[in-house]
Order: sequence, then C-alpha cells, then structure tokens
Amino acid sequence: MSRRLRMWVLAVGGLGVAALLAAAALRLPGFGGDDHPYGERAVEASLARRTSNTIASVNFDQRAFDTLGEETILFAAVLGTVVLLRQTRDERQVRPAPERVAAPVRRYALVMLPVALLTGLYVIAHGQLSPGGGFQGGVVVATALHLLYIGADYRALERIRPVGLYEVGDAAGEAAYLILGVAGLVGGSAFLANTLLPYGTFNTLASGGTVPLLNAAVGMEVACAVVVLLARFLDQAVEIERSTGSGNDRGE
Amino acid sequence: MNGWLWTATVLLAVGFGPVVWAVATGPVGRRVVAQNFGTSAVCLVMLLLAQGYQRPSYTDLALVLAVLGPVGTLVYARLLADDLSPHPPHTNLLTAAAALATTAVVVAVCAATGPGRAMVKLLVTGALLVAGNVIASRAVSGGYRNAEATSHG
Amino acid sequence: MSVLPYLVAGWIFLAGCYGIATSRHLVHAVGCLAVCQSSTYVLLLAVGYRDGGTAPVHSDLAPGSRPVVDPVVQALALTDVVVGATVTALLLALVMQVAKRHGTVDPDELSELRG
Amino acid sequence: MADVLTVLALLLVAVAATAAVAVRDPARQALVLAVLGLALAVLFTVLQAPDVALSQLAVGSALTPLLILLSVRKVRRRGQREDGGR
Repeated sequence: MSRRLRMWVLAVGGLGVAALLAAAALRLPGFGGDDHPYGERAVEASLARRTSNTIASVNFDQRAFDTLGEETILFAAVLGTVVLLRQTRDERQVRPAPERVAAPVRRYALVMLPVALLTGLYVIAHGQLSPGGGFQGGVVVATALHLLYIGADYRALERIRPVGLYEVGDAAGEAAYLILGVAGLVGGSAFLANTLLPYGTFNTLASGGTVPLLNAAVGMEVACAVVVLLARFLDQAVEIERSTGSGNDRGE
Repeated sequence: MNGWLWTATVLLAVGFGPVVWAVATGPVGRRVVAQNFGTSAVCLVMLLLAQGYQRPSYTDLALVLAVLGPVGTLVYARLLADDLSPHPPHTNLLTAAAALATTAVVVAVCAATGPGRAMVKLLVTGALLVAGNVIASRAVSGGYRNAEATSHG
Repeated sequence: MSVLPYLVAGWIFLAGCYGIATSRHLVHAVGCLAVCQSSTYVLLLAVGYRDGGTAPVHSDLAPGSRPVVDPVVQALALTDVVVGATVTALLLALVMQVAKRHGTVDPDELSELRG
Repeated sequence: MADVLTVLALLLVAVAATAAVAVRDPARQALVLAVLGLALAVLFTVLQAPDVALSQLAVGSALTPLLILLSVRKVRRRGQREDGGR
C-alpha cells in the first residue's frame, strides 16, 4: 500500500471513528452524574467485609477472578519478553566498563535506596486501607532496586540481583494467588471467595479477610516481574554485543 | 472550591502548563530540565489537592512522586548524557524557584494540619523533593563534571 | 462541560492512532500505543465520576459521611496501568528483535523487505 | 466552579498527548510521555481516583522512560552498525 493511499484510509477511518465517538459521547450519562448503581453496591459490599479501601476490595475480593486474569497477562508478557530477549548464538556478552558517577549522585542513590524500598513496602502493606496496593507498590520496590544502577553501575546492580531468584519469585507470586483461590474452594465455598479468614477490625492492617494476602501475592509478583523485565532490557542495552557497535552512539 | 484548590489550579496553570510546552520543543537539555521541574510542580499540586479535598491519605501520591521523580530525571541524565554534555542547560534559577515553592507549600500545609504523624510525612516529602530536585538538576546541568574529574583522578 | 471529558478521551485515542499509522520508527509507534491506552483510563474514570464526590477510601473518611465516586471503574483502570506497562515492554522487546533480524525499525522499509 | 480544575487538567492531558504523538524522535518522546504521565496523575487525582494516580506515577515516572531509552539505545547502536544512522 502506498503512503498516499494509506493516509486516505487513515483519514476515512479516523473520521468515521471520530463521528461514532462523538455520537456515543452525547448519549453517555453526563459527566459527574449521580447514578452509579454498581459503585454504590461495591461500597456496601466492601464495608460489609470491613475492607476500608473499596478499590482494593473490588480488585482482590469482589472481582478477584478478573485480577487473576490481569495477573496472568502480566506473567505472560514477562515470559514473552524473557524469551524474546535471551542471548542468541551470534551474540556475545561483554563486561561493560565501570561508569563514572559523581559522588553526590552516588550518595543520593545509596541513601534513597532504603527509603524508596520502604516506601514501596508501605504502599503494598497499606493497600487495603489507603490508596496503594500490590500493583503500585510492586513497581516502586522494583524501581528502588535500580537506584543502584544509577548510583553505581550495572555490575553493582548485578551483584545484589540474582535474576533467577526473581524469576522464581514472579512465579511464586502467581502461584500464591492461585493457591489462595483454591483454598477458598477447599474451604467450602467458591474459587477465590473471601470466606476463609475472619474479616478483622475495620481500618487495621489485618482487616478484610484474604484481601491483604492476595494483595501481598500481587505485590511480590509485580515487583519480581518488573525486576526481571528491566534485567533483560539492561542486558541487551548495556552488556550484549557492546564491542561491535561504535562506541559513541550520540543521536542526531 | 476552597483556597487550597484555587492555589493548586494556579500552580498547575503557571507551573505545569509551560512544562508541557517546554518538554515538546527545543534542545534535549531544556526538555530534561522541564521534566524535572514538572515533577516538583506536580508534587506540590498533589500536596495542595490533598489538603483541598481534606483527604490526608492523598499525600501518599506526593510521597511516591518525591521518591521516584528524581530517579526518572537521573535516568535521563545517565542515558542521554551524550546529548546533554555539549550544551549543558542552566538550571540554577529554576531549582531555586522549585525549592522556594516547595518550602512555602510544605510550611503552609503543615500549619494547616498541625503536629502529628501527618506532619512528619509532609516534612519528609518536602525534604525528599528538595534534595532530589537539587541533585537531579545538578546532574543534568553537568555541575558534577568537575567533581567527577577530581574524585577519579 | 458534561461531554468534554469523553471528547478529550476520544481525541487522545485518535491522536495515538494517527501517530501509530504515520510513525517512521517502531519505538515511536509503541509510545503512541501507550498514548492510546491512556485514553481508556480517561474515559473510564470520567464515567465513574460524581460531582462533589470523593474517593471511596475509608482510612481517613467516615463511611457515608460524603458522597463517593464509582470504585469499579477505578479498579479496572488501576490494574491495567501496570499490566499495560509490561505489555509495552513486550512490544519493545519485539522491536529489538525486528532491529536484530532486519537491521531497520522503519515500518515502511520493513514492508519493502517482506514483499 | 470546581470545574475549572477538571477542565484545566483535561486540557493539559490533551495537549501532552498530542505532543507525545507529534514528537518523532523516540528518546525525546520518552520525555513527553513522562510529562503525559504526570498530567494524567493530576487528572486522576482531580477525578478522585488516587489509586489509579499512584499506579500512573509509579509506572510513568521512571519505569516506562527507562524501558524506552534502553530500547532506543540498543536499536540505535545496531542501526549505526548497519547503515550509519537511523
């Protein structure tokens, strides 16, 4: 297809979609309206199970099966990336030269590493109470570990980051979620049903039945998944085949 | 809509509006500076919004941004170093402005919350934001290049 | 005002599609896809908003004291933000493979290679 | 008048998204995407979705830019070896 024809197809399709979207927007309930039947029921159900963050309750209790699906997509995406970015036979691994990092940046990174880790764990642990949870906190924890790449260099990061262990952790997080679901089934009710544990006291860390456990499983999976992803990308960009390219890769 | 929310609106328009324009045009150095300043501006907007909506739990957003925002800028400073080094951008004025604004906002919000755990969290957020912003700005503007040469011989 | 957020979501989606279709660099196309993704979050959260409402997070809010917005759409958007990032990573890995096998990341040159 | 904040946040998101598409160089686009993430986080907070805003901040501030910049670095190095430019 020539470039000109493609632009015509794009214009026709784009205008058509634009017209449909505009027509649909006019028929949607107005922005800021007062009618949210599902939302109200979700809030009621969440309060009945003493989960103070309704969003966590929807994610890990009322729609826990849907979250299992999301988690599986994440798992599959990481698996696909690992397979795509493995070192092939015509590539070789080169130790990157140690980077020179200014002393203030190094100090900042080393001080921030525990602070960022703690922030991430706090976000995961308080998921069922205040804004946060396994998905967000997992990313923060994984990013925190990569402060070592910024503060020192790739070799320092590799020393504290056995990728194999994180791959196991990724799978263990996914498995823990499934096992908790099956436990609900064995416990006499449905898959992933939140009937196994006492609901606890409202607005405390142990409230919400299985919600904190599922939350922690997701946090572990997301953190390990992001570490594995970044490890593969850093391998490709920093280590593999470094010597064959020209040293100075300055952009235009 | 109360005074806190109006302040947040003005800060969003004056502080973050130009950032969107600056990050989309011009040399790479200016874009990285704009991104770094945008982090500070949005972090302050988050603090003001938390106060304006009377939801102390929203300050977690500012805390996470104060931790991760400078990390993002340092990533750019590391991976775009070759683009940045020929024409290092000037950041002193913007950094000073961001630090001043952070101090003002954090003091005002602290005065409104009163002593307690919430205030400690606000102070930590403010300190992390200022420290991160100063370090990231100097890394971007090449202020550490001399220090580097001396420390490594 | 009552349709502006929906129209903004539509605009973001169409802008992202335009970027993908006219892109000359596959990494840029992946970035445009991320823009398209963000339009769905804007649409979902706009549908769930309620005037004068606040978040249904009760750690610092007595239940029932203020009207709350719809939590269901927020739960949908929240998981997708993180999962979307890993899918972006998968696509970028594919781009690296394309660059390895064909030595170019321009979609036009790639279609010439094939046929 | 609470609408002013919502409208401003929406417009900033729309402008940032348009800019992210219009900037053609991927390394520079990563910067615009980071700012788009910030704008989205503000919009989500204004729409009373702090959980989603937190998600967006965690992903958008450091993770996505790092992934894109690393890909660009790898692709550029290879492109330069093949034909001396992108």
